[in-house]
Amino acid sequence: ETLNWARAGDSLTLDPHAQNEGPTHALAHQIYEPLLIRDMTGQMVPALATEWGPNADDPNVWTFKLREGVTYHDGAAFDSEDVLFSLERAQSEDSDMKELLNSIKEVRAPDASTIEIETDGPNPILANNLTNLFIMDKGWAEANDVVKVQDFEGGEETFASRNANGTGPYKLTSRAPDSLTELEAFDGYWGKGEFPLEITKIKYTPIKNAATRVAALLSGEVDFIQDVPVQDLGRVDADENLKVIKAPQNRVIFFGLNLGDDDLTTDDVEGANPFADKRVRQAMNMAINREAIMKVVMRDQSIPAGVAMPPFVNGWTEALDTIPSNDIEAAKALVAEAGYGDGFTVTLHCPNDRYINDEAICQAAVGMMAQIGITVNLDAKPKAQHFPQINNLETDFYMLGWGVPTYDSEYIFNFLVHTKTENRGSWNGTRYSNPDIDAKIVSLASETDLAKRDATIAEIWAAVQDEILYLPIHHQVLNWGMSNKVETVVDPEDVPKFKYFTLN
Amino acid sequence: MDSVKRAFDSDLAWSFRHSPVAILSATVALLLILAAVCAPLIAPYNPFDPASLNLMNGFSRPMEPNAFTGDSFLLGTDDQGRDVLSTILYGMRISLFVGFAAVVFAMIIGVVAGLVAAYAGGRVDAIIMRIADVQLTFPSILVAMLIFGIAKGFTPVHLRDQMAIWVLIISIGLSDWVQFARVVRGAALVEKSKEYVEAAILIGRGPIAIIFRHILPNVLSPVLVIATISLALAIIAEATLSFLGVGAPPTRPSLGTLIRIGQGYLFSGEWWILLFPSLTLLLLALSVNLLGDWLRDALNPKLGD
Amino acid sequence: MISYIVKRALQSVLVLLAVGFVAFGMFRFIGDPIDNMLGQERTDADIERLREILGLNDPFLVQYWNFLKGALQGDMGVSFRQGRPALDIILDRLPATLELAMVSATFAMVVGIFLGIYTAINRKGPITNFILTTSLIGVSLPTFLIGILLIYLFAVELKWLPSFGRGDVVPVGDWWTTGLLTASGLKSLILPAITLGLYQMTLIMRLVRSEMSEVLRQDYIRFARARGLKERAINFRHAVKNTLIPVITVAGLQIGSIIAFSIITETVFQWPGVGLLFIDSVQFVDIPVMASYLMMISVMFVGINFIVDMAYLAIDPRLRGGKGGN
Amino acid sequence: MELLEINNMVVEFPSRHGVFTAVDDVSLTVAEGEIVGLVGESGAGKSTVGNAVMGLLQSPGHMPSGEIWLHGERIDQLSPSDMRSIRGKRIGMIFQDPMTSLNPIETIEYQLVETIQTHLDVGTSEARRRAVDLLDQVGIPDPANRIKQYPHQFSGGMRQRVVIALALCVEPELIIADEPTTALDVTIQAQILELIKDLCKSRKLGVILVTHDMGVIAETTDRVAVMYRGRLIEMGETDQVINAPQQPYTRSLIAAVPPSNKKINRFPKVAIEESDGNALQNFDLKGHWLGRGDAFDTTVENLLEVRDLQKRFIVKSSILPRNRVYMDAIKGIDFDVRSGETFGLVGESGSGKSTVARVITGIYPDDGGSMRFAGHDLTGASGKDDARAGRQNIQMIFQDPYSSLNGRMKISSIVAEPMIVNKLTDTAEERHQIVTDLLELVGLGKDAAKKYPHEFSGGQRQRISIARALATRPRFLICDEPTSALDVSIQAQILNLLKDLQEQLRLTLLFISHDLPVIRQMCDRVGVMRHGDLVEVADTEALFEYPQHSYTQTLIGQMPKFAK
Ligand SMILES: Nc1ncnc2c1ncn2[C@@H]1O[C@H](COP(=O)(O)OP(=O)(O)OP(=O)(O)O)[C@@H](O)[C@H]1O
Ligand SMILES: Nc1ncnc2c1ncn2[C@@H]1O[C@H](COP(=O)(O)OP(=O)(O)OP(=O)(O)O)[C@@H](O)[C@H]1O
Ligand SMILES: [Mg+2]
Ligand SMILES: [Mg+2]
Ligand code: NI
Repeated sequence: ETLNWARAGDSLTLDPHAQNEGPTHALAHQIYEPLLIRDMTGQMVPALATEWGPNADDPNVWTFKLREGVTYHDGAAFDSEDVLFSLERAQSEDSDMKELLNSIKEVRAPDASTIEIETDGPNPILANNLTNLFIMDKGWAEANDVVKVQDFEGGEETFASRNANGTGPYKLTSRAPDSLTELEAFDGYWGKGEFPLEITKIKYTPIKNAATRVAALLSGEVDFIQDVPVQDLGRVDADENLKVIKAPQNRVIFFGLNLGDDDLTTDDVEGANPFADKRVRQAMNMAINREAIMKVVMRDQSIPAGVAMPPFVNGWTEALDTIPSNDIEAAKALVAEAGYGDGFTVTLHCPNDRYINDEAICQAAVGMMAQIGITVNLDAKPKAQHFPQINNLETDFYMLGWGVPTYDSEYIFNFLVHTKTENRGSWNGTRYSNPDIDAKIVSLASETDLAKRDATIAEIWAAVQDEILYLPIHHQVLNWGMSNKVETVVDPEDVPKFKYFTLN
Repeated sequence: MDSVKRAFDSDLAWSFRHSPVAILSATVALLLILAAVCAPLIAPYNPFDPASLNLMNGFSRPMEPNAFTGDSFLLGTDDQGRDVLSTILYGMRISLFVGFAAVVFAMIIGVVAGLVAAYAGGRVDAIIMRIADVQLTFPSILVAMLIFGIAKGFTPVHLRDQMAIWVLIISIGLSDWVQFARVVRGAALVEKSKEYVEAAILIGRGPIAIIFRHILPNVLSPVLVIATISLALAIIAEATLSFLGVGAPPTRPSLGTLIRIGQGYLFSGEWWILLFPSLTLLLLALSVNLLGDWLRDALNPKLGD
Repeated sequence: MISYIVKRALQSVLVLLAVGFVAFGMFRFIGDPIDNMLGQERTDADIERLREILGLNDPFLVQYWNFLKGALQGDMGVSFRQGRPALDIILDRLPATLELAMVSATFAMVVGIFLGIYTAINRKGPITNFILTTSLIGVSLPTFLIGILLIYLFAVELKWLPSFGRGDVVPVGDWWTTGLLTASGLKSLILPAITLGLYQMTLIMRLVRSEMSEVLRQDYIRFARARGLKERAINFRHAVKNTLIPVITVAGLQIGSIIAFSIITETVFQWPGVGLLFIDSVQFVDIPVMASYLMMISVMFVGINFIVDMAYLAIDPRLRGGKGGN
Repeated sequence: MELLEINNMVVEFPSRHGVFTAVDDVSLTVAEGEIVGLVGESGAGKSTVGNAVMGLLQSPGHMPSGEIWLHGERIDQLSPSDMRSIRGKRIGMIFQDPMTSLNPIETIEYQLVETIQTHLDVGTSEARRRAVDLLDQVGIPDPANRIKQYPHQFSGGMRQRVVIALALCVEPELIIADEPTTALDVTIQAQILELIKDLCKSRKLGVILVTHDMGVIAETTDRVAVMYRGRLIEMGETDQVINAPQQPYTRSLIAAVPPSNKKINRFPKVAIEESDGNALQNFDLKGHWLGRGDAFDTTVENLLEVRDLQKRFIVKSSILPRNRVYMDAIKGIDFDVRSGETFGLVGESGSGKSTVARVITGIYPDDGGSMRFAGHDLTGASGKDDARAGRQNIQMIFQDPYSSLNGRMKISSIVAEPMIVNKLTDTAEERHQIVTDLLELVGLGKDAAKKYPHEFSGGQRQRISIARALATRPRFLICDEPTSALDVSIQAQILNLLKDLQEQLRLTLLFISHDLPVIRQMCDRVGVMRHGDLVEVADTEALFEYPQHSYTQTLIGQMPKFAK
């Protein structure tokens, strides 16, 4: 059975370590396999490793038992040499995956089916970092001169960037970048019998334009698309041959506020920063009508959020995620109390091609802020212009979305809460800086007592929520549109793994 | 008074009075322009005032009460709960201004450049036409981003919104002038070799008068064709550029932006968001083009039939 | 002639230099590629390091100079997005665009000229009015909308034609792939070609009509009639040829922009051509691809305009040689 | 059965200012082998009759009533496609204005071959051979090479001959020849008329010959029709009409023909009793703006000195200079034009007369030699400014009036333009008045001011062009065939005006014409050109009485005689 698959973008390269990016990994997941993998529900399950965990005697060393009897598409056998090779390769200079592995000190292969990874301190979430780390055949790499990772920025094209030889359920039969990639079920796959594997052929076409993608699904030219625009879900669902399935995505959307600077550049208040006043932030948080955004802008395809953390993440609680009441009068009172009863003006920076209905959400927010006297000028731009502004601290009020591939709060803190320094806080555009919190965040990395670690996480979240560091909007919902003959659940990371798909 | 009478008596006015199509399309165009100018007076709502919007009014069907709020809108509302009718009226202000100004700007630069290039020839021609080649290489998106980026450096924050409009006009105009310039140059090269130009030189006409009084009227037909046909394009271009973040903010949608928003609802059943603004643009483009057709014929004495 | 061509070639070099100069001055305003390249896990240090490697911290004149140096050795840089040599990517994509452009330009020219002549000869009348009015719909609505409407009608509802892509392509020679030789390739061409050509068709039609109406009133057309020439010869040879200068000027420009900036059509139809590549590059701020692309485009426009200028001379003998044959 | 029969033809041109009836109830017949002359006042409707017969009236003109029969078949109501099969094949027409009748962007050869092949079933090479033959028959030198050229590379007379060749090439039954020889010198004119006469005899061809030249009428036609203000006022055997005209207009027309055998001071004026008072008025130059300008200084004896003037055209261009083929249009000529005199230039069609004019005015750059005008060097050798300053006082009436008028300007603007440019008037009212006067002077009437050039007849356009030249108040006026399309009465009016101006203001004239009687009346001295050379320069009377050069002798000998 052939499955025609379309999504917005194409994989950028077939070299599994050259890019750390959604569509690239999505294709790689069909061809290559990591040691362990998240199944379609987000559960971590064995792939090329069957067992893993830190050694009881030394928390700095993790041991992985490898699966036996696995072969590559070209028939070569899989063993620990390959894992050793792949991990080293992924740590090399040109690899885009090396950040995920920077806690690793040494990798050892005591025998053909065992791997030991030593980290430079206890790393409780090491396994989380390996779910997208694909294993290549050392022999194949050497034979084809692709031991080195493709130097992406240097513009190298290598054998590995155009060809693939993995242990995965599908092997590559042809590829024209940005237009068509064809895959075929791999006869020698170890998981035969274990997984449905009902799809025998995959034709993958990127279709950038959402309307065209939907049209292609409606016309039956493709069987499976990702990223269905929310307004078209009804139309797709109504089609008797098609259906839509959805699941919460591992991504939360929120606004950031510059609360640290003495004065804002985009406002009309001289010499003071209205956002520095917690009452203003509180008022703004209350002014946002998340219900309305969900109903009208998102057409029920979102989950209103009270915290800047997707529900999958370790540290999430229902209490944190309760949404603030939408009380305009109270909000107005707070603003007046803060001394801005006559209102003020500020600019909201917003992407218009990054998140689902990002611009519309911002527009809605403009109206809501207007109701409590804050005049917001909306500056909506493509992502390539929007995100650098956050990075360069050029914006006072901005939209940001955050996904957490490690499913752990530390990841959020590191990037969004920690003071902006060389290696941490790179996405923290709030100018918030609290040495206590920073210290707590740093401590998380080496805390092996998970209970203690969770407690620290909760403490940090309490502080973040109390400060109203971010104004959360909602958690995105993923939608997959597909022909009725396809049966699957939605992967929270938006990576379909076709070996799990069944057909009616 | 006298000049009014003379104007009324002119061939152009006469031909206008005798062309039903011209009268009809002029009326339509004028009504649209008037409606845009008077938008604050005639629009039932002010869609550009965010405080007056209620998001829950979003996607109201035309003339049906909204499921949440019970409000009813003549032409329905868009995704933000803006009254489509009022948004069209307000949006036309931006679209018409940007569209007309950009086309006129492009036309003036293009026609002057083309005429000068053709008439002067030689090095002047080469320079102008090579500048045109450079210009052709850059689509309006890039030009707009460049101008916007540069202009941003010079304008204070509170003037940015006003500036955005001018950036749009200049960028669209700049990417359109070459078409005028090259067409005018081509036509003028032919005209220039004709005897009436030689006659005008002998009379003592200077180059400027020859270019504008003699050659220009004779190359005006293609200019009018391109200008009228470009108007709708410029209005749409404005929407594209605004989407790229160089134009009017999305909270103040122009006609083009409204159409762009509406396009998203093509499959989903909210047809009114797309249909009404598109019809308005169509009507505008149609009337301007028909008016252009009439003007072209009226300016051509030989077609007096 | 030869000296003219040499002069033109030298001028083109200047054009190229100017294009590069403007382009590199412009890129900084388009956005920052680093974010796209590094993804969410990057730290400020990573950003700095990559900027340094890519030379993005250099003043634009230095970047421009480095690009020129590379370009002189045939190295147009490497795509930030795809990690392949920019030139290779462009050349890969070019056949798709050229085929689409050729088909739609042919459509626009043939139909445009024909309808232009028809409406010029029959200046009044219901059919003429119908053509003139409906063709305006094509230019009053955004290309995007027209494309989607066509897809909806012919792909979704009628299921006659594919909604996206190029269909099956077969390789011709070393780097060219063509969709013109397969049934699905030809079917795939129809909708994008119409969408792309609609505007040019209307423009050409209106131009031909306006110029023709004038030419048809010239004495030499009356004299041609007096000589008893066939109506076809009068309209299609004598009259059309005399309207050709503005028409080929516009046609040249339009073909150029069809090839260069068929962004929207290619996006709507997921046509794997350079237009799609260009918009991806702009969104990704893929400077090397944009730079080489703009260079290529300027060479193309210089070439097209040169051909158009030559065509002037071929069409109109009065333009050959200076005044009085000097 | 008559070949052509026109019954009660009416042609109207409606406009916003009312309906203009250009042809009013005209009936006319042409028999096989007969040449019918059509004469009359300029603007009388002669060309319109021809156009109406062809079904080629310029819109908005139409024929509200009347019938046209060709060989017993009514043709004025034929469908366009049936009419097409008659045009060219059965009725040929020679348009009055040869300059604009040829497609400017196709070669002469293409246009001839196409026409031949449309009507005759011959191969391309055969058609080419015939085309060359035809050009040879109409007297174009070196036809095999020149056929490859484009219309703008031909002289006025040569173009006229191409138009004739095009009309003759398919051997129609009827030819409407509208002023076919206006731009031809007498030798070639004789040759062409001979050709037409031959065809009439040998092939029973019927001809309508529209002309203003009474000499041609007398020598060529069998019958003559006289038109005046859209009406056919007189018709009869040629001899009878010429010798015993019935109508006052005809009488005055014949009286106005300038004598070719002696020089008289002024052209005889037409004196017709006009009921509507629209006759050419006597004009008092002294009190008028035209006569008021400062008389030109007379200190220089030779206003224009031309020495060894050369002009060559590229016939075949090539990348390598040595492969280029040139045609020497002026082969180094010398002449002077004295202050206040009229210098005539006559010669074979295509001999370079217009080229001389164009080089002097700077429209064409010269290729050697020198030109001095009132102390200025016109070749530009001593600076472009000097040449420009010199040319300020040179004006020219173009051989082809229609192309020299901007079709998008009204006559009022065209005539007023020189006054505006040179700031010759103080107020707009004055300018307006002068425009009206000038138009009256050339016999157009003030209604003309509101119209555009295409609404006029050939002769009327020529007069507009003259009015414009006069509006510059020139000091030196080059007239290139200024009256070629004018009937004798208006010709007399205009030439007299020029003479008056000359007396009043010492206007200097360079007068190019093929019309020898006119030359004799107008000019003080005459130069004769042939093949780019000035073969003879002499005082007018001396030249006419004692021509020296053999070519001059032939020329004078062939002058059509019009004996009353
Ligand atoms: N297209 C037109 N529109 C309006 N009036 C016209 C048009 N063509 C000719 N006329 C008028 O019709 C009258 C007759 O013109 P026609 O060309 O037949 O004159 P003609 O006898 O040939 O004169 P000529 O000897 O000067 O050529 C003129 O008064 C002219 O102004
Ligand atoms: N632009 C040109 N290019 C090439 N040859 C030309 C050009 N203009 C004129 N000639 C040629 O130069 C010669 C002289 O032409 P010119 O017009 O001066 O003749 P003319 O004496 O005025 O003749 P006519 O009495 O027929 O008007 C002709 O053979 C003509 O073909
Ligand atoms: Mg006439
Ligand atoms: Mg001449
Ligand atoms: Ni004559």
